[in-house]
Amino acid sequence: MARGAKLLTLGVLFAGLVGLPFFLTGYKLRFVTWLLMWVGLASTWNLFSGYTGYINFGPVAFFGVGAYVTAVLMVKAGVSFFPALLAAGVLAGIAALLLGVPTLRIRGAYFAIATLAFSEATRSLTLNLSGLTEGGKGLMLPIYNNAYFFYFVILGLTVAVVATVAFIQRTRFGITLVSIREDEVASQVLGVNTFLNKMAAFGLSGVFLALYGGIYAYWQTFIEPGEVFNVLYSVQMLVMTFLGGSGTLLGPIVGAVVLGAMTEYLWATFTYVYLIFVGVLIVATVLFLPDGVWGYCVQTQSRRRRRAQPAPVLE
Amino acid sequence: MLHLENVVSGYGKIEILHGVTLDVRTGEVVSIIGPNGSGKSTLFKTVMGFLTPAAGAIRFDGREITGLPPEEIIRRQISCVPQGRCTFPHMTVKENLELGGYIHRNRQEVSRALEEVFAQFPILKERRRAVAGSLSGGEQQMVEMARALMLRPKALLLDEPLLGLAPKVRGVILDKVLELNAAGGTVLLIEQNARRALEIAHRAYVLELGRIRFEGPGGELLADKKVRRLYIGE
Amino acid sequence: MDWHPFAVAVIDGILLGGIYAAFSAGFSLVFGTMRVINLAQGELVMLGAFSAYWLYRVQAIDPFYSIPIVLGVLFLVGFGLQKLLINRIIAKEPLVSLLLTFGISLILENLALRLWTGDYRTITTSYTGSRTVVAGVTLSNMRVVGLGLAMLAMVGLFLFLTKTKIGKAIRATAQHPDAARLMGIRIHQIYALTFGVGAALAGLAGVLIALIFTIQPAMGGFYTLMSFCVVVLGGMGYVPGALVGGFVLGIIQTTSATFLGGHWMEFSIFATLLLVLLSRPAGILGKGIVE
Amino acid sequence: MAETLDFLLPHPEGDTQMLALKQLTKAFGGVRAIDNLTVSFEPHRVHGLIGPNGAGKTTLFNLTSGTLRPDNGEISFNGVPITWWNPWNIARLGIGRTFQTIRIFPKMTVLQNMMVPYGTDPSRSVELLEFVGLREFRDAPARELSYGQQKLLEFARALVTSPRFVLLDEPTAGVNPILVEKIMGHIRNLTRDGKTFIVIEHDMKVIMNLCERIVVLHNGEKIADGPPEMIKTNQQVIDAYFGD
Repeated sequence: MARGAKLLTLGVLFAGLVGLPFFLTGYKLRFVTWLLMWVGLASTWNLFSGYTGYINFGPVAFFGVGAYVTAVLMVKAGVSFFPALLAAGVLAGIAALLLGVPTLRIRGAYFAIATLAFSEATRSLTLNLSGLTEGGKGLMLPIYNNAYFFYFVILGLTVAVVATVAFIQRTRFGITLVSIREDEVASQVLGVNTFLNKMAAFGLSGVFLALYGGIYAYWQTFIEPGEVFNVLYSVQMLVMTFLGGSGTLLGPIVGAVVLGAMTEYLWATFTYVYLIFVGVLIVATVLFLPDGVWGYCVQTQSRRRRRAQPAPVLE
Repeated sequence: MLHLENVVSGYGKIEILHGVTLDVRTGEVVSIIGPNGSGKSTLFKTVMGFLTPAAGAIRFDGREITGLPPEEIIRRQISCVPQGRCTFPHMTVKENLELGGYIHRNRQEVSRALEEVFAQFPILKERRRAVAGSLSGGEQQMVEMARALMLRPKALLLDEPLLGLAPKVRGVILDKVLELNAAGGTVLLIEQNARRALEIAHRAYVLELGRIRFEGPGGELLADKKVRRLYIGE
Repeated sequence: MDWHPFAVAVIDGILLGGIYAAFSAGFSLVFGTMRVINLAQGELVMLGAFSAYWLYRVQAIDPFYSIPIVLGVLFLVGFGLQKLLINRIIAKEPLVSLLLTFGISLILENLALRLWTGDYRTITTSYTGSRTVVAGVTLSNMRVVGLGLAMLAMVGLFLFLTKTKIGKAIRATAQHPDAARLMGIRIHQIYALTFGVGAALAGLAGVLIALIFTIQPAMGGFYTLMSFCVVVLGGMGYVPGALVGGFVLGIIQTTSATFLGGHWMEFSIFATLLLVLLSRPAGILGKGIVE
Repeated sequence: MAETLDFLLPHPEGDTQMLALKQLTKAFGGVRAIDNLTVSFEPHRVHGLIGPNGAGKTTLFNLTSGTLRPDNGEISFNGVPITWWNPWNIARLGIGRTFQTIRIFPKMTVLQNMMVPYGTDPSRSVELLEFVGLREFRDAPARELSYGQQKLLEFARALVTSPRFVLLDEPTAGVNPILVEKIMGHIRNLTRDGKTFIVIEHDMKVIMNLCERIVVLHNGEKIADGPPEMIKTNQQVIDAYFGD
């Protein structure tokens, strides 16, 4: 696509997203807001795991921390929303860096299990620090009943996340992250400080996840550890990204929209069996579209483009 | 006995063998030499079924084996010693050898083969209870040879069997190859160690950049000025 | 200090640990042989538990007699899953096997919910509540028998892997799949068998769990998490390590519940898991596979 | 251990040692890949590193570039001890390398591969791609190149940041003869411009033509060290490597 056409598409899309809430009400607006949040969460997961190949199996830890820091600051300390959210982001970033130092040395399945253990430990800790978090009873936040507010805050954050990923993809930082996924040792002997790069991406993803968590808490007005630290949320980020195509800008967006819309439809239509369909969908994607929906499109497209050129002369 | 005809093979889109034709007749020792990157390993993997040729045919003992996976090719009684360490490191020498006779249905046949192999490699009999991973490089290489013989193969493929071994051990391994051949065994030897490989071969092929460059009796190639200069470093 | 509660906690932990060891050994065997992290292991435990439950309710088969049937059924389920699905993704990156087995777990769990509803169920037999007092410690007979059976299964697994031809083929495949193929071992068949054995062990643990605890279709996730912990503690892919990991985890669980309170139990487990993973990635015994 | 022939070599800058390995040992499961090895390499030369497979050549590269840690011994570069440094810091010090088994980034394009090295310069990337004849493939995924082309890409990638000291692990294996000549010429030019190379190579033609000094390893030990003419006639080398 030409640059102009691209910008035009982006402009139209953006205008559409800004105007959209005024044509929707109640349930539908909530759904679109929810979908935007998942687009952002999947993109955030992709930002670190999709590009570096380190599978974060516990991203919900940072989401939950963000939710609780925001909630506790608002409820117990009377801080207003945005400062509380900011504090949540900073704290989660620090937590991510502290976790990253020991865990980013281990790879593959071990990293996945370590991050999962971290998220479960954090959930359990939150449950137990009942002086601060009210434990299993959950926390009630000040009620702010303005669907437009949450729509636009989430839209803004998601646009920021996607723009960040798009920007990173164009910089050396992005290339570096991919090189870590493709061959970490080779990257190191080329002078790339892989540790620092992994930490930066991990920390950044932690901050974004926490921001979503904070907004989510205020939006839902009630949170409890079992929900905001739900392992299934972690898995959903992973599944959405993989479904669309990990390590690509549009993959997680496509994946989140497809899976989000599908579960919504299936849930409404076959309330009791929709998770079976989701399971089948995951299995089918893994077996038949290993690069994801978007990844598949990109590949066939580039293959076609290359076929149109004269065949490369091999030595 | 083993016949490759115009075999084209490689990894995915990368073609490494660009049409290789070669023959190994019953009772022969045939060597394939060539520099690193010439496609020797690819050739080995293609014959043993780890890679499927993109074109061409491989026949063994009169039957087509093109495209069969390794576990089926083994059942046609071609045995091999792959490159690098390929013992089962946490199992004993005896267990390793017994696995060499995995395809024999009959227990007695396995123990008979084991007796024979122990007779050929007395040192392995001594060390039969040792865990393979604890053996020296040369001993492990012998375990691999012996394990390959447990199959009672019609032909034996060796992929760089001398790699990383001390000169003395190399001699032992090569002696075993000759012994085997004297007993009527057919051997295909893939080696980078050109001189020795040519010395013991009835016939040899020189592989370069995925194509056969020279072929002929081992001694003749060894005497060839060009081959000496290019592949032996003189 | 009164040692009594501590002794009770440790004994309870050991009794529990045996069962943990059983299903985790299956998980570890599968990981060790084909590097697949089976997120559906807990659902296989659940299937074992429900098989025993239904055999008891519908056919009035005593849970102990149903064990061979459950083992057979779960073996077939595992064999089929591997043959049809998991064999296609062997040797791919870990994310792929995580997703695939997660998809399978989602299907199994929700099929079970659909078939059997979310109700909590228990098997109550004439001997369920029986207890024995040994040296002042009250033991549930069920748990003691459960430990015994779990140990028997572990010994059986050990003998199977070390003494039989198929067992040796499994070990050979785990140690060097390419070399195994060159022995004529049909590794995809071996993988299916291995997964079947892993599933059968989960099934056995399921029966024992059904005899001791309440069961429910969504119970699987917890047991999958527990098998992670056990296997990391014992060393990933090192099957005998599951025994050690199981006991350690059982003891951590019961002692932390006794001394820190039940709500600290989970935290203790996951904090230990994280610490072990970071300080001794090869497990307490140092014999696990490290990438 | 064989006599060391260091004293026969001309030393253009006194006995400056650029890279010095001192009593280096590295074992894998009991087998010593590098066994108490002491050897040094001086600037502005092409050194050949030869020896049978398994002699420890690649292990030496891995230890020097920091991807492996020695069990014992020291490595210093221009007097700086780098034994325990991270690979990236060693690379930034000016030591570049290639791998025997090609390690390009398969899903990245050829040009992106050239953009990974720290301190890379886009215009120089294109220049080098032009040189190795890969410019027209710059936007193709690297995995779609042929074996020889991938080898060339790795060569170009190692040079894009102009390292002072380059370790090349079989740079010409699988590359066609015309390009081999070209690569050799390039290495010579770069040496004239002040760079230093260690080349692992099995192709004796390349080694003998290119290297001013050859180090022969066998079972992790240095068995000979000297100019090509000397190595060719060294009986121990003939036994261990050429002959046998």
